This record gives sequence, C-alpha cells and structure tokens, in this order.
Amino acid sequence: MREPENITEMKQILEAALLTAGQPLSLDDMLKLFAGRMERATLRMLLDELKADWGQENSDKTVELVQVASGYRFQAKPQFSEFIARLNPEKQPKYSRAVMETLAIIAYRQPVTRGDIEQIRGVAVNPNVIRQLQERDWIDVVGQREVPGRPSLYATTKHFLDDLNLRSLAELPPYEDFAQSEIPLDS
Amino acid sequence: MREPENITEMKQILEAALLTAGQPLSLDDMLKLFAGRMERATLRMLLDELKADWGQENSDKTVELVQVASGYRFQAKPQFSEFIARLNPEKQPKYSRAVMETLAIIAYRQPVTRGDIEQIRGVAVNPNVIRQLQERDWIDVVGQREVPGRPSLYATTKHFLDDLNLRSLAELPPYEDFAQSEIPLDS
Amino acid sequence: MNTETVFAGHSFLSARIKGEPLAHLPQDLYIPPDALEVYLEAFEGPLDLLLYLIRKHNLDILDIPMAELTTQYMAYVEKMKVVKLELAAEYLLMSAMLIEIKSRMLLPKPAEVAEEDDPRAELVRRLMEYEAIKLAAQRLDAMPKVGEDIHVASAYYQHIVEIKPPEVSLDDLVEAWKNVLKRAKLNQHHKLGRSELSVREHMSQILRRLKSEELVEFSQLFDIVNDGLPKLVVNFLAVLELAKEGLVRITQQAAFSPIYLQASALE
Repeated sequence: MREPENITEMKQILEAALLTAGQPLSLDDMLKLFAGRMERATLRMLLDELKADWGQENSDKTVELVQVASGYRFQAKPQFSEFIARLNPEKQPKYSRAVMETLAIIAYRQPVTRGDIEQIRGVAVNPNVIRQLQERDWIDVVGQREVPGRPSLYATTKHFLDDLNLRSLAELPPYEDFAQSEIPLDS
Repeated sequence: MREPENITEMKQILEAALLTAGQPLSLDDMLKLFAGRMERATLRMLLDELKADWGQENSDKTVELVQVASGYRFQAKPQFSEFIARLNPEKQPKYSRAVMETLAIIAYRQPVTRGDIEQIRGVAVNPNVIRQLQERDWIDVVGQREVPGRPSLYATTKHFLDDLNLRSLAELPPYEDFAQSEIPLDS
Repeated sequence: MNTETVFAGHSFLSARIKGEPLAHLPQDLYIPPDALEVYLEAFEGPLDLLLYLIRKHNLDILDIPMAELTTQYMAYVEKMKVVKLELAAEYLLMSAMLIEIKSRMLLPKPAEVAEEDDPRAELVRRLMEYEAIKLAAQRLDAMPKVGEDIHVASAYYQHIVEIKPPEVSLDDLVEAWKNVLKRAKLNQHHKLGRSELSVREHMSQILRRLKSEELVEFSQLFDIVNDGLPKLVVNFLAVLELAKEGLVRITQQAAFSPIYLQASALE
C-alpha cells in the first residue's frame, strides 16, 4: 500500500480523516492512519498546525479543530449552529394522554370543574395537567361553581380555537357520528 | 432569530452546513438554512462557487463538493480514502454474487419483478437476497405488475445512487460495455 | 459425441475452491450430490455453469451426451429429494431445454430455414444476457461506495434546541375525547351535536363576561341587530343552562324591570 510521501501529505490525510470521522478521533486512532509510521510528537505538531490553520481567528474558515475529552474533532463555528439546527428541527414532544383527555373534556363539556374532569376520567387530575394547558393559554378559569370549595370552572380560550384553526367550538367534530348532518348554527 | 447579513455570510452558512451534514443536502434542505429567504438561483450560484473553491484542482483542499442523486455533499478526495479506511478495519461484508447480480438486474432493467430476475439469472431468488438490498436502502418496491399475483416491481433508490457517487441512473457504466462477443452457433 | 474429448487437457478452475483444488471437472450439467456445496459456491446456477463451459472450454452447447446426462439427473433428483430439491429442478430444467434444442436440431431441416429459426438462438440470447448482467454486477461491486471507499464530511456542530410546545391536531383532540367516552361509557348520556357545543361555548363566554363585569343586564347579552336568530337562540339556551347548573343567578327587582345576571360565586 502507498504511504504518504511528505509531511504536507500527512497533514492532509489527517485533515481529511478528521473532517469525515463523524466523531472525535483519539491520538491512537490517528496514528492508525499512518500504519504506525508516525511519532506521537509529530502527530501533535501536525494537530497544532491544523488548529492554527482552521482557528477561530481565520474568519474565512467555517469549521474549527477543537480538542474534546475523547480526542479531536472539527466542528462548525458557533455562529453557524443556529442555522444548521434548522435542518433538523427538534421533534416536538407530545402531550400525555392525561393532558389530551383533560383538554378534550374541557373542550366538549365546558365549563367544567376539576371534579367534573375527575369524574369523567375516573382518575384524579394532576394539577400539573391543568397548569400545562393554562400555560399554553388554551384554557382559563371562567368562574366558580357555587358548591362547597367553590371549584374553578374551566373553559377553552379563543387562543385554543386559533391554534386549532377553528372559528368556534361548533366546528369541533361532533364526536358520535361524523357523517350525520346537523342543522348548522352560526355562533 | 438573526438572519445572515450578506452573501458572504450565506455562503459560509452553506459551507458549514455541508461540512457537518454527514449526508447529501438537497436544494430544499439548504433553503431551510435561510428560512425561505433565498432564491434557488442564488443558492445554485453559491454552490457553484463552493464547488470551485473546494474543487479537485485546489490541491490544498482535502475534501471536495460533489453532487449526487439526492443533493450535494463534501467528501474526502479519493487519494485519501485508503488512509481513512484504516480507521475502521472491519470492512462491510462483501455481498454475495447472487446479491450483486440481483442488484445489477434491478439497476439496469428496472422496474423488474422477482420473476424477471429469476428468468435472467436462471435460478430462484432467495428472499434473503432482496431483503439485504432493501435493508441497505438500495432498492424498494415501486408498484405491482398487473398480472395474476400482482408481483412487486423493484427499482433502485436515490440512496443507491448516492452511495455509488452517482447523480442519476444515466451515470451507471453503460450496459453496452458488458455485451461480450457472440456465442457461435455452429456446431 | 464424447465429453472426454471436449475436456481433454483442461484443468477445471485453476483457482481453488475452499482451499481445495477441484478434483472433478463439470463435464456436463450434472452436479454430484456430495459436491453440491462447492458447486453452488462456484456457480450461480445452470446458466452460469453453461456459460463457463462455453467461454472457458469452447464447449459446444449441444456437444453434451444427453442420454447420459438425463440418467445422471434422475439419480441426482432421487438423492436430493429430501434437501435442496429446488436446486435440482433448475439444473433439470436446463437439461430438458438442451434436450429439446438438440432434438429439434436433429430433425431434418427444410432448406429455406432462416438463421433466426435456429432453436439455439433463445438459449444463446439468455446466456449473453446473463453474461452481461454478471459483468455489470462485478463492475458495480468494484465501484467506490459510501461506507467503504467514500468518506462524507460530517464535522460536529452544536445542537441548539428550540423548545416548541407540542402540536395538537383536531384529530388528536377528537381521539382523546373518544377515549374518554369509551372508558367512561358515557355514550348514551353525552351525545353532543354542534348545537350543544355552541351552547357550551356561549356558557363559557357569558361566564367570562360575568367575571369582569359582575352584573350584566340580560338584554345586553343579546345583539338583536347583528346576531342571527340561531345565535340568539343559542345564547338564550346558554343562559338557561347556566341557571340550571347553578352557575349564574338571575335577578329581577320587580315585574318588567331589567333582569340581571351575575356569577353565583360573586356574591
């Protein structure tokens, strides 16, 4: 097998390997590139040169060579990260079943108290569930029921309708029969 | 969010994104970098510039920008491949002749059914052969032939072209190259 | 016709298979059952074997002792009944094809028969097609590939996470509601139509208004000029429902004097 002829070619091999590795390369990894025909000291010197060539101060370079715990890697300079992140928008988390069902109950049965929700779902409602929906500005308290404890009455907000692209609750699909025609009521 | 201020910055964002992608980026992917604030024509121009900046003729560059079926990617110049390969001594297992011949038939005759492949090879196709190619994402089912049993029609994928460094099927080695001398009929 | 003459002087496959030189040369399309594995590694099938014999040994595809071959094949199939019968079938099919070609060749030919009518033409076409595919496969195998010889740049970048709230579609919501009903077995009690949903929406609106205004005059709840009749009706139903559920108090000081609504809670 061919071996690099000079130090310039060695440095290029090193650079190409680091740019394509997809993970940090340790000194031992990098020595493998040269089939054991390189001294660690030489390798370190070349890495220092590469660091300088691609350093933060070279404004025309878009990646830089950095040393991390497990070795060396090229990484995009920080100012580009936010743009690159647009290629892979984080997958959005999903609401738990409890949150979705609570929201559905409030949407279909409003105004309801926490007690109503608990009765329908058959389980206690974690205050955190209500809080998540309030923070999203999808539900709010529209009054209290006049019973002992005066529990809050929850209803959905205009913002909820906007986010679900509805003009009014009447546009929510009637759950029991989507095919059944109904007399449309303007609201 | 901050947006790039000038064309130089845009080009740098593009370069950083391509150097970090690890796979080809399509034009649509790259437009996402700029949140829709870039014309396709401008993007193409910047890509041409990057191609020239990083081209094979620039001997100080160790990676080059190439176009493959699903987009653009930076890859190590061929002269460094053998060295980089030393980092991962466990090579991918070679495919059997049955797999490669099946792949060749699909590549050159697509879309084809399993029956077509068996007709050309003169032997039954082991389902495992098809599965290996599907798992590599080199082939997939593109439809069914309208004959009894409605057998699946197989074709090669963009990923196959990407992996072989090709932009389109037209870049495959021409089939005529494989036509050998006539088999004489005189007995 | 003797195969011995055809193969005289050739040593089969100068390359070794599984480290062993191949002792016997495939003189025809018969595979000795005990050597099956070796042959299967060497050849991809009868077409491949035939192609080898033709290209490497200048075998005339018809210069094969058909009667002997057939006998061999029958013995082979007998032995292979238990295992790999489908492999025997492929070779058997090939020999049947050769026999058919040969028998047609032996028939007296009309003088004017054209070259294209040669019964061997179809087999030759298949052989050449297979040969081309075989070479194409070798070529594809030799091409540089990502993961083997091509290394794609994949530098690291700082992953910035933009926290976005979960997305909820109308379908998600309806699905959740159906689940609730399934579990609560409320189907009989809560068949909601659009009209009832409108009523419940107006109930919320009225309550929301009572929260900020404390006391609202009944007639102010209705925009006689702008609201259509259906909306006025729904609004009225909402007031009745609120009263029924004890969520509002409706008061009137004297007959024909203004009617006021206030939230029950705000005494």
